[in-house]
Amino acid sequence: MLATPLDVRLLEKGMSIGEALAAFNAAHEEAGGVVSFLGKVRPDGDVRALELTHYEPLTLPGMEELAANARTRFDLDGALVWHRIGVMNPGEAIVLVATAARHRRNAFEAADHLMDHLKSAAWFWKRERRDDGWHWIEPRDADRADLARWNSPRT
Amino acid sequence: MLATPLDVRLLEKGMSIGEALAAFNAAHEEAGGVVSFLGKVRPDGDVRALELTHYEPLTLPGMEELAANARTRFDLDGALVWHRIGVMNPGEAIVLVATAARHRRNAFEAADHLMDHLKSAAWFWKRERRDDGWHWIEPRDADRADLARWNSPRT
Amino acid sequence: MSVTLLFLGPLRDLAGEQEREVASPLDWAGLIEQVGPKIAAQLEDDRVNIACKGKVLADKRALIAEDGDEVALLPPVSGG
Amino acid sequence: MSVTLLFLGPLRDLAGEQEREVASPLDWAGLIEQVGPKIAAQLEDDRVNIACKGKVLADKRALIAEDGDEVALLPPVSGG
Repeated sequence: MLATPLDVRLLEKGMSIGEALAAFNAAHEEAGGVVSFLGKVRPDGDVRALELTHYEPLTLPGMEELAANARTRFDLDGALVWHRIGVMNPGEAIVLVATAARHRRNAFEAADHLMDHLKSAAWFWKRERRDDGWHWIEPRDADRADLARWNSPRT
Repeated sequence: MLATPLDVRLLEKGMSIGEALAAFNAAHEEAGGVVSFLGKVRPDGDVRALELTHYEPLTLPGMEELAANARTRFDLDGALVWHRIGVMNPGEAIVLVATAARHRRNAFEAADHLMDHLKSAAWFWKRERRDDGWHWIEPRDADRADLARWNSPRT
Repeated sequence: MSVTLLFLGPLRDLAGEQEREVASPLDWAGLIEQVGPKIAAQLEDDRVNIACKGKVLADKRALIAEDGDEVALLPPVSGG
Repeated sequence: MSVTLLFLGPLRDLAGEQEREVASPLDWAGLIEQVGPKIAAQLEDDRVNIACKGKVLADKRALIAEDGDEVALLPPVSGG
């Protein structure tokens, strides 16, 4: 069962994407538009695994605040924000975001906004295991630029 | 089973959203990002039903061309573009779009682009049944403005 | 020796029918004459397109439909 | 009479450990002294934050941790 209007979770194991989205959709039957984003570990060159660490007192509360802000800013009927922690293999889901709104533009922008913030402004640290060992990942410049978009005056 | 890389359909009956998205996700395991948009009939005031008509020789070929263009423009691994025709009730799905790409920005932009074009530049005609009978719907000015964004030089 | 005229979307309501057989060959002037003043006014709108044999005409005024052809009158669309 | 220092993300590798008990009370100067030059240099970076008792400090240089407090050193994040 999903919590409404906001369902925010840290997950230590894999998620069932189809079931989650079907449940989110059913929970927001009145919304005209539902957008989802699923981020997966890319089988990229020699990346064998990915690990996400978090900091208990900050990570989930930060995600909850992010979801609540997005709900207000984009006039959402609801949002789902799920993020994996621990070790994942290529092809596995890292993050699932879904947004429901009356109009499609709000749903699109809210999902985009949530992802930009989860990527560069939520309390996670990511490292990849390659053939030569573990490497910590920092946000790319593109990720920081994506995040900065939301601080400009809205057009 | 889904066709890859592009699965484009006109549907005369309802669709199972969760199953479709789970299948799309499984078909594009290597994509780093998967975005979906689901558009539903809004239970809006006295709207009792919605009917979408199409023109066989143009509608599906136009959707296929749209999907192929989006695949090239946004460097997609794949796309799903499903559109209902016929009579639908409030809460029922009208359109389901999903895009898979290496990077999330491409997946987001492609889904947004597909929806703007399905809304205002695909061969569909929509009418609503209200208490006082059927009313044809034209794209709103906002829909036309959304569509025009894609013709500007890319930034 | 006929052409099938198809009325799509709201034009169907204006026409009071979904399709009609008219004599071939049919050009733009003949079409305007066949459909009556209300639909003719719609056809003058740039947002209204015409397809012949399943292809949208780049210049609808260059219409030339022959025996057996289907001519579809396409008002502004609204999907999604 | 101790404070728990927590090293998050890449700082854990630099520290060679995940956490360490240090004497309380602990202020910014004491912290810099405790962690050694490599981590001290990281802490000077504006993108590195400090949380005390589960709250991120607006001004990390104003740190004052007392007995039983947890002080987390938070390098730049990367999620999603």
